[in-house]
Amino acid sequence: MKYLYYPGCSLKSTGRPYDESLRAVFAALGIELTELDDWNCCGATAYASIDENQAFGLAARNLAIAEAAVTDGPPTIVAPCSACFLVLTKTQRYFEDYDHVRDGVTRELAAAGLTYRGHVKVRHPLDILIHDVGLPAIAKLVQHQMKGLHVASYYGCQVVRPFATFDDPLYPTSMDAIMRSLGAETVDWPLKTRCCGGSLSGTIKEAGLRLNQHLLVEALRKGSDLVVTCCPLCQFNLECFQKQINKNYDERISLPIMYFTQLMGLAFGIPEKELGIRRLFIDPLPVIGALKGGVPAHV
Amino acid sequence: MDIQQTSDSSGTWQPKIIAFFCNWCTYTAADLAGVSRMKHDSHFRIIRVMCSGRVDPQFVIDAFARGADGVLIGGCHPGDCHYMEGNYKALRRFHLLSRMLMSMGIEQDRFRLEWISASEGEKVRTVINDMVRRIRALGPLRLPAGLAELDGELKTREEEILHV
Amino acid sequence: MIGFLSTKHRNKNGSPSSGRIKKVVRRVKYESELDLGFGETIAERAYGQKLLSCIQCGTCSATCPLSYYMDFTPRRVIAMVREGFREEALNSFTIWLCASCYSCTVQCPRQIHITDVMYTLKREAIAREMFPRRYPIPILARGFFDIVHRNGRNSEGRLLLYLYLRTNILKIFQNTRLGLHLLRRGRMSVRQEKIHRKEDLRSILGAVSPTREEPRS
Amino acid sequence: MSEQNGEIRIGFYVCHCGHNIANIVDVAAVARYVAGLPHVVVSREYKYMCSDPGQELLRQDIHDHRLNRIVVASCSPLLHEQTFRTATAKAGVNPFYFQMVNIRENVSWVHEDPAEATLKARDLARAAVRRVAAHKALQPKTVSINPDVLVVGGGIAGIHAALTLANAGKKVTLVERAPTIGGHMAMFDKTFPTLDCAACILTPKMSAVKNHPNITLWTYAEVTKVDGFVGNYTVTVKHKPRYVKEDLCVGCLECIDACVYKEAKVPDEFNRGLGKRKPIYIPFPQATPQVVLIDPETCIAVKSGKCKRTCVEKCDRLAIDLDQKESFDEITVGTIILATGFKTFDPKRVSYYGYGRYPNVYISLEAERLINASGPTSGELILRDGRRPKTVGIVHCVGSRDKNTHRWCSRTCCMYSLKLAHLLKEHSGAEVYNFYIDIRAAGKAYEEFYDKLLEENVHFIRGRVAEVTDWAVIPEEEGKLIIRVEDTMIGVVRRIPVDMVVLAVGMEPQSDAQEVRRLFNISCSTEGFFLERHPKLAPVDTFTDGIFIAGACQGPKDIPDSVAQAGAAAAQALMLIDSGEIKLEPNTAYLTEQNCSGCKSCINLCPYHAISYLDDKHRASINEALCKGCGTCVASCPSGAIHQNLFEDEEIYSEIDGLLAERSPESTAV
Repeated sequence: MKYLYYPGCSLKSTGRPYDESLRAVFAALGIELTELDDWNCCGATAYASIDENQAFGLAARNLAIAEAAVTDGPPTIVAPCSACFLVLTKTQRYFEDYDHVRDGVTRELAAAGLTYRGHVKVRHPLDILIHDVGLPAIAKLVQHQMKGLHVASYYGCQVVRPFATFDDPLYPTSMDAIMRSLGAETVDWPLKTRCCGGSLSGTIKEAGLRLNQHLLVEALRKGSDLVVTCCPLCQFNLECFQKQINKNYDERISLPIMYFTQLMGLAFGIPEKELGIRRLFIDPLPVIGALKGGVPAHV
Repeated sequence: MDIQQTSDSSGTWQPKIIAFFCNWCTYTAADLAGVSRMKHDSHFRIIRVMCSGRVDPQFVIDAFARGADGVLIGGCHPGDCHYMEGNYKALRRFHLLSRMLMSMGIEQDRFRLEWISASEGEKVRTVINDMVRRIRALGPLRLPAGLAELDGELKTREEEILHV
Repeated sequence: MIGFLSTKHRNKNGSPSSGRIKKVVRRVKYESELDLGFGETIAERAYGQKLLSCIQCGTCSATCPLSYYMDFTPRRVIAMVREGFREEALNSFTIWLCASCYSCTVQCPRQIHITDVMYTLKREAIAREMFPRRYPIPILARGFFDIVHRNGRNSEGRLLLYLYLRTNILKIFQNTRLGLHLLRRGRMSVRQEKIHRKEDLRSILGAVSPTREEPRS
Repeated sequence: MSEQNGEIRIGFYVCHCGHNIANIVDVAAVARYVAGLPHVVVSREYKYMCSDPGQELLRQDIHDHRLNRIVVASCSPLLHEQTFRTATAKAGVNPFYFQMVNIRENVSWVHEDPAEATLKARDLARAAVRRVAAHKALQPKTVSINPDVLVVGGGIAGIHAALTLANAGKKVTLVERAPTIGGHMAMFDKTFPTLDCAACILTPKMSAVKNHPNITLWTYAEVTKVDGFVGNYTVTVKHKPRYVKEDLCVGCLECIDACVYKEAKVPDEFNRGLGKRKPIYIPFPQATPQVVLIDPETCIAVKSGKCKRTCVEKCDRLAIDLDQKESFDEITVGTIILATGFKTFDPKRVSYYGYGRYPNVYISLEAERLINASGPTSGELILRDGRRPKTVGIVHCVGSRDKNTHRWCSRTCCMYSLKLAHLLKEHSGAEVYNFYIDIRAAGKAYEEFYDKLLEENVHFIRGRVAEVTDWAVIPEEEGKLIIRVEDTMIGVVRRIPVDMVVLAVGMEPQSDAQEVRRLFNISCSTEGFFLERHPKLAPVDTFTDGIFIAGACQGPKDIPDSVAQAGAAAAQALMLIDSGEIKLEPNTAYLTEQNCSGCKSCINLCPYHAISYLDDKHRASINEALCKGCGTCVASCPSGAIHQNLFEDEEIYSEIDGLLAERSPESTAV
């Protein structure tokens, strides 16, 4: 299996562990990722608030590059960051659905000597893992069963809404399924797609922190040992503001928040360095079981 | 034919499309479109037949020969034919006939077969609008060197078409 | 506004905190004060012609994780837009609180692209400069816009710096510890990410015709 | 008086239809234009052609101007062709010398530019004038009507239709797929707005069906094949094996006690899985017929043969037959009434209401069973987790008025939700919340019932529920189901903790509606409900003569409406039966023998085997009685030997010709 890989800005900074673990896990599964040449920012949510046409143009440049890069069959971009996944999918979708978007984008690209014909498929790693790789293949690679580990899968919003077709927009299950195939027990909690507030934690702290407090408290209330997520911003919000949440709302939360690919990596027996475990604020290894030579103690 | 009679009040050329609609599905759908006041382009004329299977290839050719810019056949969806399988016969004839028409230089967009069920008033609107749009783009039908040749063509192909 | 938000949150039931003296304001609305075409315009710009088919069921408000903090629930904003209450709609910070989680969009029984409506309103408000000075969200958006516009890629470190300088300088100190943690773990750098072929970008963004974006008056 | 000396004298009439046509089409111009066409003797416009004066005008002209052809340009022939044909015939002209032009549905209602519309109206009129000139006098073919009737579906609609017909002295066969009749109504506890118990009013009708001398009741049976045409249908019915001889079983139920299963283990269908039954069971106490049946999926004897067969020993009437196989019956009927009912929306499709994930989320039908005295808890309101609810939330419009699921309003949910609110409060004293978008209480004594509920202090919160979760934010919410909704009247979002959630699920078409539709050769509306011939004027007719629809298979309906429709359908059937015969369109195919080359290409084309090949004469022959008039053979005859009445090649050619013929310069000036 070969795919184009669009890491996006976050995976180059706050989301680095995601980038590292994803590459490691996909490699282990024999999936070849080629980073998209000279990709640019997808525009995220903020850009569209200023100038939507530019936002589409910005995102479309990546699609155009992808289309040019692949000659055999329809090019597929793997976009792990929720915001990137959403924006690229949205651009692709609106390019198909609305003439004025198509015309605008085509004109803008032409100015840079680029063309886009609308053939690119934008997909999320979860989609790839469930539908292309398949759970059996994943289970086969598991060396360390995550037995007795209670995992809450947190999807956040933009992966499953509104364009994703690979899972339910309000009660998705794909990540849970993957976690179970690692031997872990999944926590059925109602907030798995409830928004973490995105950039609000930086702008309107009160609102942003509350949302994350709710998520963390409910995850704990449902007996989670740790939370896995598939979005850099969610991971950042949930993990990095725990101190402030504890301070502001008199909580005593210390819940490891890691990328689902990191836990997969650990289960596959990939050395934690390659998975960016040490880059996390809250070390998940204690709850997983102190890793001795990569083997959880309680296994 | 002088431009006058195929043009609208503003004098610009307007296509003429003949539509053979089956009584049970497509004609009813057209009625539904009416009852639902679904406005659409006016440059088509409906001829009601009991079943799309009744549409004789000669009707189509005659329509083109007499100045139609397009011909549309509307029938029930496969499996829904009021007469069980008339629409399948229509389909088979359609394939042969459209091949022949194309070989005579009549563009594919000018001859169309659509399955429109009694409940699909909206589809009547979209199909009509789309067909008119395409034919406007094509412009008036220029028959290959007049009717005589067409009739000749017809004679020679008749057998093959009618024996379906 | 943020201040108001927090007071609003402090009493659980979400009703405006007591003791504040309300000044008397005229409640009646004259049609002549409204922008009657506003609904159609926004609907058209937001791909959601269906905006006009809103049945005011409130699903959007109830599913919105942030409606707790909004001055008007999304449903009411839609009603305002529909009826041409332009000033009220654009002045509400509801539109700024929208974090684009799309819950409303996927649950709306009329399939209205509510998130797109909010984007459109944000753009409308920015174009009309209709947001309070130092209000962080539009500033963040602008900052992000500028950085990406210039370099093709975002750099979260720079962005936060930019944000705090323009909103509340003190936040920098509040957040330095967090920043340091990130730096130490190699999860943030002050180095600006750039793309190679920036000229591409410039021509792309230059080629945009602003036709659909200028404010109606 | 018509066809004397072959001279063709056409009368043309264009109808204003009030403003419906005249507002867009310049009717005067059309009349003026047609007046100038060959053979046209009279050309008039008139306000309402279908009115008595309109028809009188027609009669008068035929008389005064010796007209022998009539063209009326008005609405769709599907609506008024018959009206004008009759008028024409009354005036002594063969009704098939009439041609109708549809300038309402096909012109004025769908086009906006008056000039274009008028142009089109003229083209169509000109085509009709040319066509009618080519018409021939025809005699409608009449077929006799078999007085027996088939009713499909044993819900309240089917029951009522069957009884109506039977009481009128007709022989009725009622076929029901389930092992008992009664349908959904049998599951209800009480009915709105009168609150009389469903069983009390239904069971008498059920036993009436069972005991009626004119009704043959076939339950646990399905129609598998339908042949023939109006007045003469041949229907094949499959009897599914109950493994019990229906004629011998008296419903003593001793076999059930005798079953080797001491405990009932199988979730029982009638109680929506809230109760349990044994492999041998009777759906519910008042089931009709009072006959037990065995579920092959769970009966050891049927599955493996390894069973003590205590039930068989127990039955001294030897009614139990574990080797029973499915059997078939073939009946002939003249008319068919379809009352196949509806299906409730599956709320698993809207994940955010937690149905199937939270045990205390119920659908309305389950709630009905919970409070029903003969239900699994004998009327005690005990939840799946054993608790008794102190607060109940009823969520309206689940799977209704939602473009993501079903766009339509299911019409019954508001009222049954009010009813359930009342009953739940009555049974448990619980606080009851209704979450609604709009309350639709349009019906006799419905609004009054709504008032009653308001006075009973049931909460009504206007807002569509966004989600049901067990997510507790404050201690008071622990262990509850939290309903998140905007109270749109107050304009705030509320979180309301409840013990029980009832989802007012909407009504959707039966999952096999499409197959049934094909089986009986009728149409479905976009939503998938059976399509009526006309939404207002023929609500229980279908496009297939002799087949009628009643009840919720045609669209969401409550009991009163279903019963009313069932009565109407029965009346329509009676109308056909008592008239003894029906006139059919004489649009059959016929053969000019001398032209037939005997190529046989038509023989296999006819789906009704109406064409046969005469070996002695080396040519085909058409049986007009069997011909249904599709015209497929006509279009396929290489030697043009086959023709179709009403749709002769000549007639259609002149229509094409007329549509495309040049217009004189005069006419183009609109």
